[in-house]
Amino acid sequence: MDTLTPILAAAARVDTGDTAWMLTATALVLFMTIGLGLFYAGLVRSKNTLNTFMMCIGAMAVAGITWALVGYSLAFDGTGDLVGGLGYAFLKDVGFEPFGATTIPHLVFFAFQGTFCIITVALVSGAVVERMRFGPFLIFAALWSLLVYSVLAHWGFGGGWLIEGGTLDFAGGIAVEMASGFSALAAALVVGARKDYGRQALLPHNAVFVLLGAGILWFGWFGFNGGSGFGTGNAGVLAFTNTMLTPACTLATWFVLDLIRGRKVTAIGAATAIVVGCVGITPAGGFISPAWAMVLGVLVTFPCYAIIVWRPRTRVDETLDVLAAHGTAGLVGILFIGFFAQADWNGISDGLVYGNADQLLWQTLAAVATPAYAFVATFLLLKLMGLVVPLRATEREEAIGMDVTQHGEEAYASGEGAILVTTEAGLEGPRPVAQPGAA
Amino acid sequence: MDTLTPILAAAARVDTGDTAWMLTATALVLFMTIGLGLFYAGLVRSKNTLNTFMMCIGAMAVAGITWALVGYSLAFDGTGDLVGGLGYAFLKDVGFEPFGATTIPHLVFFAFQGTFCIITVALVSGAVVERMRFGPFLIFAALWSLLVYSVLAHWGFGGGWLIEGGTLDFAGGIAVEMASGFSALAAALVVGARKDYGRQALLPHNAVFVLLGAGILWFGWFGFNGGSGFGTGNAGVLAFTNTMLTPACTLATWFVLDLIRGRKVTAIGAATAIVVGCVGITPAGGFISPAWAMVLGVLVTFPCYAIIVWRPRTRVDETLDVLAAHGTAGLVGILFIGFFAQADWNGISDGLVYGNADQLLWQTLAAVATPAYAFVATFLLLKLMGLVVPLRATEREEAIGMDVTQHGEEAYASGEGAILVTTEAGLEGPRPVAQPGAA
Amino acid sequence: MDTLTPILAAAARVDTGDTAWMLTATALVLFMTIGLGLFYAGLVRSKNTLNTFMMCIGAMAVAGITWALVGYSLAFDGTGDLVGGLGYAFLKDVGFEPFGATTIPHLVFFAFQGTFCIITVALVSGAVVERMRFGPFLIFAALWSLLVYSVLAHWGFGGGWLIEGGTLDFAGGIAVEMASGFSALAAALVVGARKDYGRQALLPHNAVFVLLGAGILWFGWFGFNGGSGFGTGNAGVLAFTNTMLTPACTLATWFVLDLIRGRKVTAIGAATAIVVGCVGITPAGGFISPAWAMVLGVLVTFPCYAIIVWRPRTRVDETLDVLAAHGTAGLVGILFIGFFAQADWNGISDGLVYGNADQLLWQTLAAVATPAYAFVATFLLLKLMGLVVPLRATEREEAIGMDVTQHGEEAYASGEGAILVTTEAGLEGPRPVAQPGAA
Amino acid sequence: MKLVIGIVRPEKANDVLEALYRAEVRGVSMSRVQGHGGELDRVETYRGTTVKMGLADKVRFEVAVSDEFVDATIEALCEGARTGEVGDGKIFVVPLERAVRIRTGETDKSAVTPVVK
Amino acid sequence: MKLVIGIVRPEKANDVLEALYRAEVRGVSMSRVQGHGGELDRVETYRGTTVKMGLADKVRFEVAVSDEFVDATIEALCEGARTGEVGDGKIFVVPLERAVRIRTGETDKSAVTPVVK
Amino acid sequence: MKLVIGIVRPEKANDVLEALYRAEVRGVSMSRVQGHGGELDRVETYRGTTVKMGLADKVRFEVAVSDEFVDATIEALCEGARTGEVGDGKIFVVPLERAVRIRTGETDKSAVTPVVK
Ligand SMILES: Nc1ncnc2c1ncn2[C@@H]1O[C@H](COP(=O)(O)OP(=O)(O)O)[C@@H](O)[C@H]1O
Ligand SMILES: Nc1ncnc2c1ncn2[C@@H]1O[C@H](COP(=O)(O)OP(=O)(O)O)[C@@H](O)[C@H]1O
Ligand SMILES: Nc1ncnc2c1ncn2[C@@H]1O[C@H](COP(=O)(O)OP(=O)(O)O)[C@@H](O)[C@H]1O
Repeated sequence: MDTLTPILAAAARVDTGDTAWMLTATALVLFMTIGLGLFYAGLVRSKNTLNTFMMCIGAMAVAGITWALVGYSLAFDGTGDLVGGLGYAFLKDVGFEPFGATTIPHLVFFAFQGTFCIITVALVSGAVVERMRFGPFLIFAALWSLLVYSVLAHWGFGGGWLIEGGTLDFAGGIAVEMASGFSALAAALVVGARKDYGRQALLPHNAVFVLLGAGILWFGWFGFNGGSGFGTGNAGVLAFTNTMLTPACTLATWFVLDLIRGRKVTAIGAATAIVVGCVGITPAGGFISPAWAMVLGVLVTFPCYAIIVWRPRTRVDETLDVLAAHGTAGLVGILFIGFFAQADWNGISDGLVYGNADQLLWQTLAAVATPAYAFVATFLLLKLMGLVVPLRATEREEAIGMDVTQHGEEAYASGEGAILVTTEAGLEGPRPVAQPGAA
Repeated sequence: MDTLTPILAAAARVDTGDTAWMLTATALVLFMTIGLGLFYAGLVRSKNTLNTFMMCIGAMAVAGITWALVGYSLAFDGTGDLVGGLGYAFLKDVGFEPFGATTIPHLVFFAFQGTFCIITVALVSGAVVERMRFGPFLIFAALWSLLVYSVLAHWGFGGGWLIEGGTLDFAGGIAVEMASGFSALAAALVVGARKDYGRQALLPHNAVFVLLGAGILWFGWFGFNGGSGFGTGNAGVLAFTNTMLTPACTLATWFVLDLIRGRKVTAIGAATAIVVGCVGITPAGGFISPAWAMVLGVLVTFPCYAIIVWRPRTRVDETLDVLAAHGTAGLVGILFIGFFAQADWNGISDGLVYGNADQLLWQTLAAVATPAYAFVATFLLLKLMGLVVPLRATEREEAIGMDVTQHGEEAYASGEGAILVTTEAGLEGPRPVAQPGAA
Repeated sequence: MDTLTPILAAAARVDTGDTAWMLTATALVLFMTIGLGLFYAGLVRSKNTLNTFMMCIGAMAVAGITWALVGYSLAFDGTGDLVGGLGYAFLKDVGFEPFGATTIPHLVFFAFQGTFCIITVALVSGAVVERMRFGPFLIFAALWSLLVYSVLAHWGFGGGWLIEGGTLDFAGGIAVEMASGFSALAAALVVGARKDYGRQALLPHNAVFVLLGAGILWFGWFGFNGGSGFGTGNAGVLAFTNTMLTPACTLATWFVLDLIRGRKVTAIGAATAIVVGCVGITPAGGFISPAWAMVLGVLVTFPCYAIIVWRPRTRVDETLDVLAAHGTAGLVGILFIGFFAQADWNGISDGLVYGNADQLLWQTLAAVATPAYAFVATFLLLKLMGLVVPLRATEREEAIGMDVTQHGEEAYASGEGAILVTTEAGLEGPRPVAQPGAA
Repeated sequence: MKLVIGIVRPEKANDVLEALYRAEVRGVSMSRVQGHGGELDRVETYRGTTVKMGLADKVRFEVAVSDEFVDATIEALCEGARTGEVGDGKIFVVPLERAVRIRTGETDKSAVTPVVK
Repeated sequence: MKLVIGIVRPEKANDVLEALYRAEVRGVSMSRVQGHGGELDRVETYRGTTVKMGLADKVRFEVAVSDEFVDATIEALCEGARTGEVGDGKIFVVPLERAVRIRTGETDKSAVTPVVK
Repeated sequence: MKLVIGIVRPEKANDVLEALYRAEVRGVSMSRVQGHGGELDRVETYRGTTVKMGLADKVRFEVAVSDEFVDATIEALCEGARTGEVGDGKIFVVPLERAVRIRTGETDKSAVTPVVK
C-alpha cells in the first residue's frame, strides 16, 4: 500500500499493462495455495495425505467466502488504527474504477488481496496436520481469517497504525508470514503433539511432491511479491527480480549448512530453503537493492535452519515448521528493511545503514506487535473453540489415519477388497460382489 | 465475442496490455489440458493411468492441427447461421492486425481459441477411458473437433444463430461445457460400459493427482474466463474475479452436501466441486455481478451433486462424469444468465430479474439446441466409426490394462524381470541378461 | 536481441504492457526448470529420483548466483566478438531504465535472461544422472554456466560474432539447445556409463511425472519463446503462436513413427515429442510463418526420433537423451531458419527459399561452431575437474541408489524400521524406540 | 492345520475373496507379487529401450485353516481365480504347526476362526 | 528350525521390531499385506461410488529361528503387536527344513544368526 | 516337494531370475520386502529429524519345486544373489505338501512344471 503514497498525486486511471500483470499475479498467488497443499501433503505420512491437502483446499473455500463478505472490508476500508470499517462489506462499492491510487480496477485489487488471505490461512494448517479434525479446522479457518488475518492485513497494508506510522512491509511480512508463523506455534500448543511425536519417526511420504510443491510456490511467489507493487512500476519490478535472487542465495547457503551438519545436501532441505528465501524477501522485496536482497538470502538462512534443527528436539510438535520457515524468515525480512532499505531504489525511505534510524524503530515495532497479536489471538481462539468442540481426532483415528477417518477416502486406493455398496438400479440381478467378513 | 459489440465503434488497434494478458491467458488454457490429463489419470485405476493421460495429450496434437487447418475458420469466419466459411482455412489472413474489434493480434486470438478447442476434445475422453482404443480415439478427436466443436463454437462465439440472436455465453457454456458434457453421454452409450462396471469397485488410484489436477484447472480457468473478454477491460476483469468467488462457494456447498450424505467431506468431491464451480461461472462470468456469481456457486452444486450420486446407479458408465460436472453446470450457468444478467455490470443486457425476458428465451434456446446437437452428432459419429473400426479394447486387454495393451508401457515400472531386447552394438560380448520363461 | 535492430531507432521507454508480459514470461521460464526436474525425476529409477530432481534445483541455486555476479555481464555487456565485458558485473548499472532498445526495465531483462542460464545448466544434468556425485555437479554447474553458457549466450544473443555477423536465433537454439545437447554428449563420455547400462533394463519409474513435467515445460515454453521478443510485439506474438503449432505437429508425427516402429503410441515418446517440438521452434519462432512452423514440427521429429532409437544401442550412456531432444532439434531449427525465414513475417531477413543464401550460411556457421565449442569446452572442463575430484559415485553407492548415498533421503519413505536418533530434550524419559540390529 | 498359499491374477482377487467368503473362510491375508511361469512375455518400449517383461502381476493369498477346511479353501481359490488361460496361478499347501491370535493369545484352531460380530 | 510368520498392525511394526530386538532376534523380513478377519469394514465414498473396504493394511513379519527361539519370538510378536482390539493379527509357525546364508553358504542354525558387528 | 524362499538384494533380482532360468526352474513368484540383519543402519535426515534406517530393501523369491530340484534352486539363488558383502540374504526351505495348478486343477509335481510353449 505505502508504495502508493508517492503516486497518490497522480490522477488514477486504469492502465491495461498494470492490470494485465495484476490479473496474472492474482492467478499465480491462488495457485500457490495448491502448491502449498502439495508441499504439505508430501511432508506427511501417506495415511494423512488427503487430509493435509484438504486443509489448503478448505482454506480456499472458507477464507475465499469470509474475505468477500467482510474480511476485505475489515482490512482495507479506511484508516482506523486497529481495524477497517464495513464500507466494503459484501463487496459494496467494489467495482471497475481503480482502487485508491492504483491503476487497476478495484475488483482486481480485491481478488489479489483475497488470494493472500487464503494462503495465509492454509499456511497455519501446517502446525496441526495429522491430528486436527477437519470440521473444527474449517471453523477455525473462517474465524481466524477475520480475527487475525484481516486485522493484521489492516495494520500492515490497509491503513492501520503500523503502515500509517511508517512500517514498511512490501508483500506481507506482517499479515502473511509472521501472522501464520506465530499463529502456527499457538495452534500447535493448543492442539497438542501427535501421539507418536518424539517416539516414532514420522517421515515425509513423498519428497517429489515436496519439491514440486516448493517449485510451484516459488513460481507463484513472483506474483505474490511482483504483484505487490500493484502494477509494472519500479517497486514491483524490483521485488520480482529480488524474488529470483534471494531464494537462490538461500538455497546455496542451505546446501552449505546441510553439508556441515550431515555431510549431505538434502532435498527436503532444499525445498524448505526455497520457501525460506521467498519468505525472507517478501517484506523487503520492493525496498532493497538486488545486492542487499542476495545478502538477505544468505542471512535469513541461519535462524531458520537453526530453528528447524532445534524445534523437533522440543515437545512442541509444530509439525511442518511454519514458525521456522515463515514466522522467522518474515521477521528477519521485516527487520532487514530497517537496516538496508534504500530510497534510491524504493523512492520512499532509507534504513538505518542509510541514515534513517526511525525506519528500524518502526520495523522493530512491527516485529514485536505482530507476533504478539497473532500468537495470543490464535491461542485464545482455539482454546475457546476447544471448549465447544473437540479439536483433535481420537488416538484410534490418528492411528488409522486422517484420510480414512476424516474423509472416508484413501489417497492411493487399489480397489482390492472393496465391495460395491451402491447397487445398480439399472442392471438386472447384478452378480453380488465379494463380501468377505460381512458376518 | 458479443462482448465486443459495444466497442465495435472504437477504432481497433493492438494494445500492449491487452495483448500481454491474452498471451498469458492462452498459455494458461493450454496448461489446463495438462491439468485435466492429471485429474483424469488420478481418477482411473493405475493400469489405465497413461492411456487416460494420453487421451488429453492426443487431443493437443490432433485438435491443435485440425484447428489450424480448418476448425478455426469454420468457427470464426463470417456470420453464417450454422457454420463459418473457409476464409481463414490454413491460417489464411491470420496475422498481426487485430481481429475484429479486439485490441489483440489475430494470431493471438486464433491461438487463444485453439486452446479451447483442444481442452473440449480432451474433456470428452472422460466418458470412454479405461476401454476405448487409442487409435480410434485419435480419429474421433479429429472429426469431433470439426463436426461438433467448430460448429458449436460458431453458434456461441463465432457469429452463428445463437450469438447473433442474442444468446449470451461469455467463455463457452455452449461450445465447451454443454458440448463436452452431452457428447460424453453419447460416447458412453455408444462405446458401452467397462466390463467390471457395476460389478466391482473401480476406484481412483491417486487422489493427489486428482487434487493437483483440479488445482491446475482452477489456475488455468482464470485465463479461460478472464481471457474471454479478449483484454483487460471490464468484462474480463469481472469474469476473472468471479472465477475466484464462484468455485469457493461451490466448494463450501459441496462440503455441506458431503457432510449430509456421508458425514464426511471427501477430497475427490472437493476436486469435483472446483471444476463444477469453474464450469458454472464460465458462461456467466462477464455478465453477472460478483454477488450473483456467489449465489450461482451455491445453486450449481445441487444438480451436479445429484447427478454424480445418481449416475453410477444406472447402467450408463459415463466414467468420469463429464455430463454431471460440465454439461449440467454449463447448462445451469447458461440459464442463470437469463435471469440474473445485469447491464449495470456487463454493459450489454439484463436478465429476466432485471426486466428482460428475451434474454432468458435466448438462453433457453441455447440450453436446448446445444445438448441436442452435441448428443446426436456425437452419437452418429461414433456409431459410424464403429462400423469401420472396433472402438473398444477386448475384455482381455481391458483386464490387463490399457497402458500395457495400448501403449506398451507401465506408468510405474520397476524394471524387475525386465529383459533388455535392444542389444548393444557397441559392447563386445555384453553378458546376456536374465531371460526366464523364454522357452 | 537482433529482433531489436528494427526498432533501435525508436526512443526506448518502458511500456507497461510489454513489461507485464515479460514479468509473466520470466516466471514461466523459471517454472520450466521445476518442470524439467519432474520430467527428469520420472525418467530415472526410483532410487535416484531425488538426486535427479536436485540437480535441477542445484542449477537454480548455483547458476542463479553466478549469473548475477558475472555471467550476465559476460553475456550481454558490449559487442566483443567472443565474450562480453564486466560492465554489468555484480549487477552494476542494472536498474529500472530500459535495456538497449527494449521497452522493459533492465532488471526484467536481466532476470529473464537469467532463467535461460539456469534451465540450460539443468538440462545438461540429464546426461549424468544416476551416477554423478552431487557436489562435483554443483561445481560443474557454476563453471559451466560461465565458461559455456555465458560465452555462447554472447555469441547468439549478446553482441558476439554470430549475431553480429547475421545469425538469427530467436530464443536460444545456440546458447540453450545446442549448448546443452552437445555438452551433454561430452559429459556422458567423460563421466562414463552407469554400471548396469546395457546389461539391465533401466526404466522410468514414474511416467506420470514425465508427462506432467513435459506439460509444465510446454506451458513455460510460451514464456521462453513468446518472451524472446522482449514484449508484445509481432516477433513475440508470432513465436508464441508457433510454440503452440510446432509441438502439436511433432506430437502427431511422433505418434506415427511410434506406430510404425512398435505398433503402439508411447506416453514417454509423447512427452519427448513435446520437448522436441518446443526445442525445434525455439530458434525459429519469431522468424518463420505459422505454416512453416508446422512443417518444422514434422521435419524435426525424424532426426530426433532416429537418434533416440539408435543411441541406446551404442555404449554412450547419454542417459536422458539431451543430445537427441535438445542438441539435434536445436540444430535443425537453426538451419531451418536459413531456408524458410521470411522477412514478410519477421521484418528482418529472408532465408534461402526466399532468395537470401547468406542467411543459410550464417545459420550453418552457428550450427558448426556452437556444437564444437560446447563439446570441447565441456569435455575439457570435466576432464580437468576429474583430476581434482572424483566425478562419479562408487559402484556400491550406485547400486544402493543416489538418493540415499548423496542426499541421505528416500523419495518415498514409509518410516517403518526408522529409529529416531534425535532425542527429545523436552520429554522426560521418552520410551526408547525400536533399535533392532544395533548390536 | 495348514497354511494355504494361493497365487492368482489381480483382476480375480475380489472374486477369490468372495469365493472364500462363501466357503466360510473368514481370515485371510493377501499381498501383491510378481510371477513368472508359462505366460508369454510382454514387450514394452521406453524411448530407445525395448524390453521383454518376464513377470506378471499377481496377488498372493495366505490362508491358515484347520485341516478340514483345506479342500474347501482350495476349491474356493480355484473357483474364484480360474479363467482357463495360462497364468491363472498356483496353490501351495504348507504344514502349519502353530497358530496364535495375538489379541488373545489363543492358539491353534480357535486362533484361525475369527470372532463373529 | 521354524519359520515364524507374524501379521500385525502397521502402526505396531516398529514396536514389534523393538520387541524382537529385545528378544535377541536379529534377522527378520517384513512386507506390507492386506488382511481380512473380524474387523469391521470401513465405508469409503468416491464420487457416486460407495464401497465397503473388507481389507485392512497389515505388516507381515517373517522370522526364521532355531527351535529354542520360537517361544521368545512369539512372545515378542505378541508383546509388540497387541492392542487388545480386534485386528491385532496372527502368528503362524511353519517347519523350516533348511536355511542358507547366501553370502557364505553356511546352512541352518548358523545361517539364521546374523554376524555381530 | 519343497517351497524354497529366497531373500536377496533388489539389484540382484534380475541376476537371480537368470540363474533360475539357467537352472531350468520356470515358475517363480517374487515380492518386495524389507529386511533387517547384520547390515549397518543407514542414517537419514528429514529437516530436523534424524533417523537410523534399520531395514534394507530386499526381494523375496518363492519357488515351489519337486525335491530333486531343491539343490539346483538353492545353488541358482546363491549364484545369482551373492556379492560377498553382508546383506546378501537368506534361503529358507519349507516342506510343501500339495501344489495345485489353478487353471487345470492338476496337482503336485505336474503343477509346478509350467507348460512349455
Ligand atoms: N513353481 C512355482 N513357484 C512359485 N510360484 C509359481 C510357480 N509356478 C507358477 N507360479 C506362479 O503362478 C503364476 C502363474 O503360473 P503360470 O505357469 O504362468 O500359469 P499356469 O499356472 O496357468 O500354468 C506365475 O506367474 C507365478 O506367480
Ligand atoms: N486364517 C487366517 N489366515 C491368514 N491370515 C489371517 C487369518 N486370520 C486373520 N488373519 C490376518 O490377521 C489379521 C487380523 O485378524 P482379525 O481376525 O481381524 O483380528 P484378531 O486376530 O484380533 O481376531 C487379518 O487382517 C488378517 O490379515
Ligand atoms: N532369521 C531371519 N529370518 C528372516 N529373514 C532374515 C533372517 N535373517 C536375515 N534375513 C533376511 O536376509 C537379509 C540379509 O541378512 P543379513 O544378516 O543382513 O546379511 P547376511 O545374510 O549376508 O549375513 C535381511 O535383510 C533379512 O531380510
